[in-house]
Amino acid sequence: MTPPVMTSGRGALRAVPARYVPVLVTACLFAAMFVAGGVRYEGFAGGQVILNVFVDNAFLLVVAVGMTFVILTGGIDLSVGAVVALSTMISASLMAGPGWPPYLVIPLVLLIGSTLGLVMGYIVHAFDIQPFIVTLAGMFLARGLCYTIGTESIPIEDPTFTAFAQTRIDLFADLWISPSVIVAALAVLAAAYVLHYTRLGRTVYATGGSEQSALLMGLPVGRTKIAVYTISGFCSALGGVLLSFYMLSGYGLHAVGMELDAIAAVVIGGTLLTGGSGFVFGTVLGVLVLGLIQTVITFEGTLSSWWTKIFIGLLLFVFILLQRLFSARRRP
Amino acid sequence: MRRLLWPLAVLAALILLNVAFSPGFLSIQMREGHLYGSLVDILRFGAPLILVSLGMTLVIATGGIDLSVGSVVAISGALACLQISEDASVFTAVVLALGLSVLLGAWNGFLVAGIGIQPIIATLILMVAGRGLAQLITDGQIMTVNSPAYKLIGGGYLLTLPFGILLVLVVLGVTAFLTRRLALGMLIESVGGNAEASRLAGIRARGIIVMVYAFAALCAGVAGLMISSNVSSADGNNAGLWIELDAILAVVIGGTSLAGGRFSLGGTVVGALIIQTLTTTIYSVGVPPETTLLFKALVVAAVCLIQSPSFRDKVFRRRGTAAGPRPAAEEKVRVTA
Amino acid sequence: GCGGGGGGAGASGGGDGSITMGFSQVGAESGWRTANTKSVQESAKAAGITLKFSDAQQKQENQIKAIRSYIQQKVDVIAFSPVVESGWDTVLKEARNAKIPVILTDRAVDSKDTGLYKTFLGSDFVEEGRKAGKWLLEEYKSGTDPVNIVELQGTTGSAPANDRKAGFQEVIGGEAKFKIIASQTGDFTRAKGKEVMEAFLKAHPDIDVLYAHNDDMGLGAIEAIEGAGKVPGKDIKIITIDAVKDGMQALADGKINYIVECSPLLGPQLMDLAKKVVKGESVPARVVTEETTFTQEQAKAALPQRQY
Amino acid sequence: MAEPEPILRMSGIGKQFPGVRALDGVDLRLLPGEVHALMGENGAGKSTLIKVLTGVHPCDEGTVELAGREVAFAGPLEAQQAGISTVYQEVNLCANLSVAENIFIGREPRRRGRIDFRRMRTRAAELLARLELDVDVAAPLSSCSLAIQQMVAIARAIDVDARVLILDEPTSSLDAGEVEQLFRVMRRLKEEGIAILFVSHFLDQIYEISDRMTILRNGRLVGEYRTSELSQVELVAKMIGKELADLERLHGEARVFDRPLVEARGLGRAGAVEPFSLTIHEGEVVGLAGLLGSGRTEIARLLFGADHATTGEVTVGGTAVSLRTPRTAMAHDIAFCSENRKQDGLIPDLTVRENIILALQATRGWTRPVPREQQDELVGRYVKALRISPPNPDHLVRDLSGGNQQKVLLARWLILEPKLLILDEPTRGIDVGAKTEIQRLVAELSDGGMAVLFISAELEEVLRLSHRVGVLRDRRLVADLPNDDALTTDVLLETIASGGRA
Ligand SMILES: Nc1ncnc2c1ncn2[C@@H]1O[C@H](COP(=O)(O)OP(=O)(O)OP(=O)(O)O)[C@@H](O)[C@H]1O
Ligand SMILES: Nc1ncnc2c1ncn2[C@@H]1O[C@H](COP(=O)(O)OP(=O)(O)OP(=O)(O)O)[C@@H](O)[C@H]1O
Ligand SMILES: [Mg+2]
Ligand SMILES: [Mg+2]
Repeated sequence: MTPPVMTSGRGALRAVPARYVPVLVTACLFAAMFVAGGVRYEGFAGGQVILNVFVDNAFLLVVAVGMTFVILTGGIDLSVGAVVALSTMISASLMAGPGWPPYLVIPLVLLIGSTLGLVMGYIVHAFDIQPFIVTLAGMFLARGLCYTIGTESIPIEDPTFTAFAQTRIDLFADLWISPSVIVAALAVLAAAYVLHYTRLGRTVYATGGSEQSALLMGLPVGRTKIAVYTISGFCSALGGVLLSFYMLSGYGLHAVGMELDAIAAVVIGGTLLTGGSGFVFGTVLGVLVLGLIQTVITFEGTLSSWWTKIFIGLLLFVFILLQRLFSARRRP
Repeated sequence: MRRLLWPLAVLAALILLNVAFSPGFLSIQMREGHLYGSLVDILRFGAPLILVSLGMTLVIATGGIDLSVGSVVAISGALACLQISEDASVFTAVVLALGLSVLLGAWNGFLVAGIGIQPIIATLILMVAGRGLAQLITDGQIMTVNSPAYKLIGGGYLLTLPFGILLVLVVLGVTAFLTRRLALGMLIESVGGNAEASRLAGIRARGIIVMVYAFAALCAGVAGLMISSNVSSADGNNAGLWIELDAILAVVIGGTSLAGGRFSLGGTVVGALIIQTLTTTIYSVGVPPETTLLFKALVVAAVCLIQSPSFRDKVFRRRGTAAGPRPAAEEKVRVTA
Repeated sequence: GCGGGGGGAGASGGGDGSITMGFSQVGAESGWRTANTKSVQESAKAAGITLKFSDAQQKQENQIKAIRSYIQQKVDVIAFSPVVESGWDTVLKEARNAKIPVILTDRAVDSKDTGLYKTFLGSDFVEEGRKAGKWLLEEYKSGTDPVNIVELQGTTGSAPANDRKAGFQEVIGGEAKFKIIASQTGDFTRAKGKEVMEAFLKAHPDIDVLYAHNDDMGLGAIEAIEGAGKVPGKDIKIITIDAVKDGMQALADGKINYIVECSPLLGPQLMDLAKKVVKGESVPARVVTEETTFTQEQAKAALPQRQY
Repeated sequence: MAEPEPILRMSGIGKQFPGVRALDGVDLRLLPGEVHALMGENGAGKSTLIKVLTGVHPCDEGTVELAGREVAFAGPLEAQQAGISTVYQEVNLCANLSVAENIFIGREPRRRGRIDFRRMRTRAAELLARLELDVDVAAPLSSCSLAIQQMVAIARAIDVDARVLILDEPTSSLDAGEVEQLFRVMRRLKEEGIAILFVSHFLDQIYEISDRMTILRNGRLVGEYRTSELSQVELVAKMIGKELADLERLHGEARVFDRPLVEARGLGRAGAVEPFSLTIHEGEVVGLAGLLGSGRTEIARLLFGADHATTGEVTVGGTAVSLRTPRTAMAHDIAFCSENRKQDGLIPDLTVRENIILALQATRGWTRPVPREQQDELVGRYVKALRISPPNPDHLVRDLSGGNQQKVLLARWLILEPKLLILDEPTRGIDVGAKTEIQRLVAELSDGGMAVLFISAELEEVLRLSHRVGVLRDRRLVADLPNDDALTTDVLLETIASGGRA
């Protein structure tokens, strides 16, 4: 089943500009993986499996979109997982304790996330400190704040919130998605628009291409750097809100290690960690690939805990290897 | 040395904080023929982190990153314990474990340099799969061994000093020799500083990168032996968990840029010691677990701010460069007037 | 509308009588957990139940994904050990809508709607903490001197850590002579347990009792105590929870004073319940695993039969 | 004489870098509608002055007045907003963006907040056409040769509504035709009343375009002069503080070259250069001439194994070799000094010493470090011979001036003493004094038996040094001419224009 997809993919590759090749290859490989899964597992090839990947990863997608901005400038944001957790924690505690309504809580959470991002971005820019440490400190801070709010998991019982969380948007033929998917899709579209059609977006690419050149070209590099961390903070908070919909609880240990998933998704999607090259659409594919790998694992269903990990590693390896081989083939 | 000034100051400040809370902190006694005290503990427990960070420093200097060190720590410990529990000699166990570590590192290096996969993803593969491998080796259990010879590596003493510290000194010495005495360091910095220019200068970047990842894994392997020998058991799931993050942090605190290029071994050692001292401080000062992370955030923020020249300018010399152009402008008025 | 793919070898249950169970495990974070997994897998095989197993690597979102995938795969019954108590309503409702019964193992969920799951099989972490505290009360009932206790907690925020701390506190909190002079997380691991204990020993020269939230941390701490020249079990009394084999050995050797058992061998009970649930028989809403406590003498007797 | 009020006045400018006093009491006046040359040796402080002016470096002492108002810019952005448009030394563009974007980023044409890419591309193409450049503006900048990148940077700067235009060595890799285009544009801007500050080490260009000049030496002001009132000889004397020896004949007696060293037969690379054949003999200097983008660099890279050839073969000393990597070429004693020192040459974080011995160390492998005494000796010799300043081998290369960086790169390859030395624009950005020094060195080396492939945009230089000149056009080697008295720059230009068929 796999080979025809590959060949047709490679044939088409000749026509596209070089910078789209990695994303295209990723897309083809993703399709191939899905088909392979469909052949191997009963019930896999249904459309709902793909939709579930979206439903189950909407929050990761939003977070990864924010991370894409940061990585495109050549930075990195390790705080996202912790900010997600903090957002769930704040939402849950405000709704459970003082009983705030969601329409107050959600904007507040988004504001807090953005502010955290803004502060980190400012420190990165103003004091010229490596983003790795700054955002690591941010990660400690956000997680620490979670634990000071509480170490227990707090359930969310607000009726509006729960109702929204449990809404299903029925598509045709038994297929459905959650509202979170729509939110995530909007975030992706907005990000793609900003990155490709606004000055901010283009400056993000320029900064990632060469920060020094961008500076000498008279671009607002500092403002851009602050902006991307703010965007990432906002996306993390939004991801946190979506995660609260998903989990209906706030908990300090939510989203542990999510920063790594987000970074992995971005990089698998073909974005260079050194900055300046990549697409949001690639990130979407990256998230889907991670999600699909997980789905394959559950469908496999017989793997012990350690084989699960080894198998994830193997799938990732095969995927990256093929991606690399097919993308590289163009350049002699 | 000047680059180390501020990290050393932070280290000193942390130690002073400890002294304020427990006055006996600095005291070192002889107990049962070996040194005993909090400072010794910091070195002893910090030893694995220092080792992993040393390897990480070189990887980062080539412009890469190695996320898999934590898994290699687990694998190495697990394999050694498995061997020992199957009645192999400690020597065989150690050699096998380190051999496997080097192999895994070379695999990382091959993915990065040979196939051209971005380092973070290339090593992520082993980070995920390696944990599984370690658990596969231990069968998901905590494998306890009872071998005094093995115990020496991480928990024993030699010439009154913890063996781990001696091991660190040896590895540090070897690394310093390879990089600073021989030309390896310069070539690594060159590859990390400008890969294309290095290629055109005739440097065999591939070989160097594979070697560096293998070395990082070897360091991680030794650290894995230390960690598992210290508690006489191998824990496939938890050994070395998140140590890659601490190691990267140590490297960065030590003044090496994640973008590659110049690296500082001394800085890394100080960085690792800061992290370990911080951990010990949290225990001995009695920071409650819920606020541990806030405390860590505070210290990390302080470390990075104080290391930043522009922050120091802005805060310590209010009238200095902070208002940079302005005082100069006042002067200008006088000149032109 | 799904299942359109080609004829693969899937073990979908249903009419043919064999039962397919989807089991979502928390992870493999400890020896206890691995023993738990083994028990489930082995008893499934013994009971002729097809087991779909997935490991969530300690993440709730992974468990939700796994359960959703089981619904997708139309298993006959879903069992899982929740990572945390909250946040299961949505996915459990989906399971109920798909008419798949759910069994909780090891740990409850805090949903108000108890109809979301059929039964809960597992131990009570708070009770474990209480048992540990009660032994301590008994042990020191005669003296009036203050008793200095240090506590090695599990992973910050994790359910067993929270509950074992709370249960212990509840019991000893009534007596003024018991003082917890230091409490720190040891992440449930030996290495951390040892490291934290070393620091405790330096900062507090007068520790009487160590309470560790699991055996592994206790075992690490024993090494630290020995390294400091003290005798574990005598100079410092040690209470731990779990009763894994290494812990029992240390208990039998006199290095630990008391262990509260937390049995991972839920498999056989789980399979019985699953069969009943699938047949539609009624089951009790709460099944407590049979757990005991061990003193040093009991440990010596029990050690030879210990399976994990 | 009624001079207009200066639009820009810098007075008493001082700048201290750690260990280096880069500027000390420098004054500069720019009048509207003039082209003002900023002159000085490598490391005199020209670029630093420009960077201080535009706020890249904070200013330690002195004042800057723009149109009578005192200013202190915090960065290039502010300077640009105040009407100062700058092309900095080295190409400072983003290689990952398209040519059009590099020209317009920061001030893209927009429609309802959305960047109008189509209009941007048309305008970019127009702008480049005005510089007589025909490139695909949608292509990424990384696919353009260095000279074209330089032109793009110029296009970016002259499109701005500016009162002051600063060009720091914009012509270092441009050939005569392109320079002429640039000058035409500069004259037009000048007539519009724009003040232009121009830096170049080509004295002919200075005399052609500039009205007045300011001369710096070692960070100090030497003086301000009218170009018409200062002869070239005087200028050089003021710049380097001594008279310059004349260089007409560089090589010794005429020689016959009969021992082929490197022979390329049908060597080519699809999409870069068409198959060519070229023989380089021992002791021979072969020059390559051609317009920008004609494929000279590509030939050099193929001969060094920096790129893979798709056709043809190479023999070295009579035996066929496969030059797959630079490493294999170096094993055959071929060295290549690339034109783009920033991207393909220097390691900015390393010191002068380390950069110089890098290639030597690479040939020895990491296990055999170059002994310290040998390092000191080699580095010391070339620091002195090429007059690298500051003459401190432990200075970071990133902190050197552009011309000095170029010298470091050159030194790296000279110490290898290869059999074939490929020099791609080796004198880019190097001052007159050092340039003659380098030319003499090349001549000496070739007299000593070393073969040299010499590429330069400056045809005079090619003619002065080469025994033979290969001419390229549209990525094809169209002629291979012996350098006799009949060969002049005009003949060369004609050959280029006619494609060798004349
Ligand atoms: N960032 C820096 N740090 C330290 N020293 C510097 C820095 N930038 C420039 N210098 C020093 O300042 C002096 C002047 O350099 P500058 O780049 O201005 O020279 P230049 O006149 O432009 O020379 P060139 O013709 O070679 O471009 C040099 O000695 C250089 O080493
Ligand atoms: N890395 C590259 N990738 C793709 N095309 C390139 C690359 N480098 C150069 N080219 C193309 O090859 C052609 C030849 O360029 P080359 O650099 O050899 O020109 P040149 O004769 O050295 O001229 P100059 O250096 O003066 O611009 C150019 O038109 C350029 O567009
Ligand atoms: Mg300059
Ligand atoms: Mg060229």
